[in-house]
Amino acid sequence: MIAARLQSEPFDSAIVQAALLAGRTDLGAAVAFTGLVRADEGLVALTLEHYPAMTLAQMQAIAADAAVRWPNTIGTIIHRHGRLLPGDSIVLVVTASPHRAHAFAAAQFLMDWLKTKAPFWKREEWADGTTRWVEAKGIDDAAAERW
Amino acid sequence: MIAARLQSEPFDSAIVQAALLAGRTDLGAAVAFTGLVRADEGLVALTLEHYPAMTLAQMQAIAADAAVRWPNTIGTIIHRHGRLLPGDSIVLVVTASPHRAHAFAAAQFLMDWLKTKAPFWKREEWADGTTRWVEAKGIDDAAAERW
Amino acid sequence: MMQLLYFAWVREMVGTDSETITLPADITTVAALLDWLATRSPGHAAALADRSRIRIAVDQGFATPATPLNNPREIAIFPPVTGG
Amino acid sequence: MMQLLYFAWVREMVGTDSETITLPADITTVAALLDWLATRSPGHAAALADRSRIRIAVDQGFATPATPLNNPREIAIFPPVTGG
Repeated sequence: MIAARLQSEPFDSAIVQAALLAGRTDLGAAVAFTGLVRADEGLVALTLEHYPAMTLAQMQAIAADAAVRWPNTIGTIIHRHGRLLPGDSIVLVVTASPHRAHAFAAAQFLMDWLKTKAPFWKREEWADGTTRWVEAKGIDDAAAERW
Repeated sequence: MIAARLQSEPFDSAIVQAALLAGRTDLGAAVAFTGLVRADEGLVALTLEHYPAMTLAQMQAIAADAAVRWPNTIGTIIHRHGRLLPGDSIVLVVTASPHRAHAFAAAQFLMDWLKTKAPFWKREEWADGTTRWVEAKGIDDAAAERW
Repeated sequence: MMQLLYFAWVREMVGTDSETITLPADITTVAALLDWLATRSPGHAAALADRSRIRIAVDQGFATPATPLNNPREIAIFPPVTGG
Repeated sequence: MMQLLYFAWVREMVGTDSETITLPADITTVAALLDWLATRSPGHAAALADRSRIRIAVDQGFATPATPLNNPREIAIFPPVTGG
């Protein structure tokens, strides 16, 4: 089971990981990936727009796909929306598995698919008052293609 | 810079990750890998023996190697020794990088090398009173060979 | 009657986040819908000018230009996603 | 005079975690050292019987059977590592 959550509030990765591992005795490996707002020179804020009716459903579909590919792996994915500041956390992917290779692979798969399949759009606000929509990166498509 | 620590005490991955990220503004991705004692049926405890004069030096050499391979990546690795119980954490590898591919790669590299190059030996204690030294796995050697 | 939704810079260029339309009977694919929408206003035309930068969801599932339209209730038009 | 260190089941089979020895002058490689050590006791012989399961560090750096011995201060003998 890989659960998905969509929220504007911050998350605490330690609490999420502890909740995921609680009561399980067969897990030898946990991977927690955190995506952060990089404080690129002059960046004031990042706003994540999303598609309310579709985004969580898409996250759940990606999670279900990962759970089929790695049946022994459990996880939680959390994606924030709204206005975030440099250094803030954007996304959390926690996976846990009997063996580390599966925990790493599932976490990378989930991140690659969140980057290319979850309907979020990032708008940057700069110190000079301009705003800019972040362009999708070919490298993210390439990363998602490998699965 | 990737720091290495060897200790018998538990660690708090959230505190380690927060310390790693503190004061840095160029990091978009953090990966925290935790290795845990799996509660295999009948396992009472796991004791990690190490080679005091060599183990920390070897961990530092592995960390320095990773820092050369991924120059933008920072990290902290912590390996415990002594007697641990099912569910206890054994090892922590936290990496952070401007981009997620490097953070994931460095964390996997560090784990593969800790598994095959750091002088630790695990002895299992079972409920029937027997003890058994864990055998090295060919799959770990294969994982380390890919780098 | 169906709902059109716009996100990110598509929303900004079209000038609204949603509109309710009646789909003409001869619009039977996503590609035909985009061609028709591009005639509705200069904003629509500008937003849809470069189709390589446009992504579509029909009833909340990703679609392609060739996707047929069978009484959709909701079509969303947006740039390539940039979450994560 | 040099120090030999044993770890894990090598330590248990040899029956001690360390011993101080004087290296015979004709022992000039790791492989020769292992052959010579195996003659010291039944425990040594048993521990070193399957060389494929033995790993060596000379002065705290990993070594191979072919590694030459140039006045080492410390040689450790142990099974393949199982940390992480």
